[in-house]
Amino acid sequence: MIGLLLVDDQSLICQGLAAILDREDDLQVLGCAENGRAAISQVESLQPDVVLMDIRMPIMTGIEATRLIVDRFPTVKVLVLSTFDDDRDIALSMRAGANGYLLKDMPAPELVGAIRLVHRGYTQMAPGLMEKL
Amino acid sequence: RLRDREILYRQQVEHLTATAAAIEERNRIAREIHDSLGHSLTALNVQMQAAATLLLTDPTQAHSFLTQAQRLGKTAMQEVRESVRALRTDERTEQPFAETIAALAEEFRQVTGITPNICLRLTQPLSFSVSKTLYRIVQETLTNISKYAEATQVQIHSIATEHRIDLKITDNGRGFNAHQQTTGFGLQGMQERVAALNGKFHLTTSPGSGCQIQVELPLSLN
Amino acid sequence: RLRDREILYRQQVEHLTATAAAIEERNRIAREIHDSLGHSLTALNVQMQAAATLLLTDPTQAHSFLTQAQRLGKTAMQEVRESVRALRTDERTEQPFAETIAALAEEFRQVTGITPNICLRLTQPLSFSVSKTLYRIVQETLTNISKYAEATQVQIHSIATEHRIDLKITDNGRGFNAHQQTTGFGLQGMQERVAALNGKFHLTTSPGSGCQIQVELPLSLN
Ligand SMILES: Nc1ncnc2c1ncn2[C@@H]1O[C@H](COP(=O)(O)OP(=O)(O)OP(=O)(O)O)[C@@H](O)[C@H]1O
Ligand SMILES: Nc1ncnc2c1ncn2[C@@H]1O[C@H](COP(=O)(O)OP(=O)(O)OP(=O)(O)O)[C@@H](O)[C@H]1O
Ligand SMILES: [K+]
Ligand SMILES: [Mg+2]
Ligand SMILES: [Mg+2]
Ligand SMILES: [Mg+2]
Repeated sequence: MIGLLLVDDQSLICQGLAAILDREDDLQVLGCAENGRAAISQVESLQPDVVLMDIRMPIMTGIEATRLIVDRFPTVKVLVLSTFDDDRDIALSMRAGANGYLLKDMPAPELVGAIRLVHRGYTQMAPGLMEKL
Repeated sequence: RLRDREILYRQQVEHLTATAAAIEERNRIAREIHDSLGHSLTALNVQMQAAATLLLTDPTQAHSFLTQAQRLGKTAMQEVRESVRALRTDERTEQPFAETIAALAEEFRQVTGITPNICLRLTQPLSFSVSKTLYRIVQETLTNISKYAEATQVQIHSIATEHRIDLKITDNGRGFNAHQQTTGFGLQGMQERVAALNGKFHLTTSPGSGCQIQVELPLSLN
Repeated sequence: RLRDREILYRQQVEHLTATAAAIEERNRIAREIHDSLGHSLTALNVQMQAAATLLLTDPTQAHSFLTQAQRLGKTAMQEVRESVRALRTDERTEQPFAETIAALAEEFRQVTGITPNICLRLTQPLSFSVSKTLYRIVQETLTNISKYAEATQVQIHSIATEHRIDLKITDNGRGFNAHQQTTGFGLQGMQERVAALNGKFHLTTSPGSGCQIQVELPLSLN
């Protein structure tokens, strides 16, 4: 079972993703956090295997939260799930230690597949984003 | 020669400053809306995915995600519309003043069937702030006329000298009592815009005898 | 005095022309995408409505409408993305130099945890080409530092006199052998940018003793 923490300041996104992901037999959504700082404390309490991380959030961005989570919890994988395919965002996320960068509107089956691969230690990039690094 | 060049440069600077300010403002709007659109579209896509995932196994849940998605689609569409409107408005004020007035008059004709009589005597291009102010005044006044005046004739006259521009908009409609309190922002907004440019504003109207708006703006170079 | 003013105006004209051109281009993109967005969103909303209507009675049909809607949602999102990218690229270089540097430093802090020491002494606003060049240099240098340096301290110092601006970026990381061939374009690009503005570029580094980039650009008025 892969435990997931969803991080996004838009609760509609968290709800939608939770509905999609919870249906998979090997995935379990453990919780949702609405900013980077909340994500860090929920990683501590819920001990997820994979964190799906938004970038632009109030209080603490996903980039900073990624760096701090990767530092403090080396076994936790962080998969950035962003609205934008901005070059800077991609480069900064990967340098902060993210295990991948995907776009929020990717097809559900691909997202599920990417989560499984990231959990097994692979890096996952949305199609076309690798060249931007 | 130096003196001539100075004047030339100053004119260019003024013109470019106006253009830059106008574009910058439009751009700010565009950026804002793109950001919010990005968010509503992303949420919309996630809701649709959720609906599609649950469609066969849990139609009730699916339906509620779809309803949510439709709401987001509407919001996104409104955002696009607002931005288009905002972008268009400011775009016009960058066109020569005569064109912007012609465009407003044509809109007015389409709505009311009345072709305004336009008479403009301008010698030089207007600064951004002046043409924006005049544009807003003509826009609001034509809106008011189409909403309230029941007029059959409308005149838009403007004449500029080196130091000053006059604008007069006249309709032959029902008029109104200017001293009566109203809750609208249109006339008040016009007065504020004119005052901000150290201009003068006159409203001449009474029940049964049409309405005339007169504006006078200084064209000095401060 | 006239001569001075002429120079001042010319500078302004240059700066404003560059700004206006950059913004205008971005704006054109924005408008285009807004128009196409309007169309794809309208179609999207119609598809969603169809899906919602058929959801309970004909789930298979509903599913195909939903698939169609998802495709349109993707297209719309791509359109927003493209515009956002186009809008954001040049945005920063139009802000005052100090703000763009602060923004880069904050990004750097988020990625590395190191807060750069910034010290800027600027007396006048910089021209578009100078501030764009400096921005790119700081950006590439901070990127290199976060990728390779393993530094614990970073300094960004810049000081301008009437005729010249100096920029110095220093890290206390592992340094490298500057004479060794590399395949990267970062350092080479910086040198080319500096040369294009008739400036000077210095790289001081050796293994174990950090790295310092020094740039000197003339602020002359041609
Ligand atoms: N040309 C006109 N002919 C007749 N009545 C007018 C005319 N212009 C304005 N009025 C009257 O003056 C009132 C105030 O106009 P104003 O533009 O300030 O506000 P509004 O149009 O009611 O609201 P808003 O402009 O804020 O949408 C109007 O409600 C209308 O009764
Ligand atoms: N601050 C630094 N500390 C340590 N090594 C550095 C530093 N800056 C650059 N280097 C070294 O110099 C090399 C060349 O840098 P350069 O920016 O030219 O290319 P790159 O970063 O490798 O590739 P690119 O910039 O094209 O993505 C780097 O690969 C790295 O080894
Ligand atoms: K599950
Ligand atoms: Mg967000
Ligand atoms: Mg009104
Ligand atoms: Mg580099």
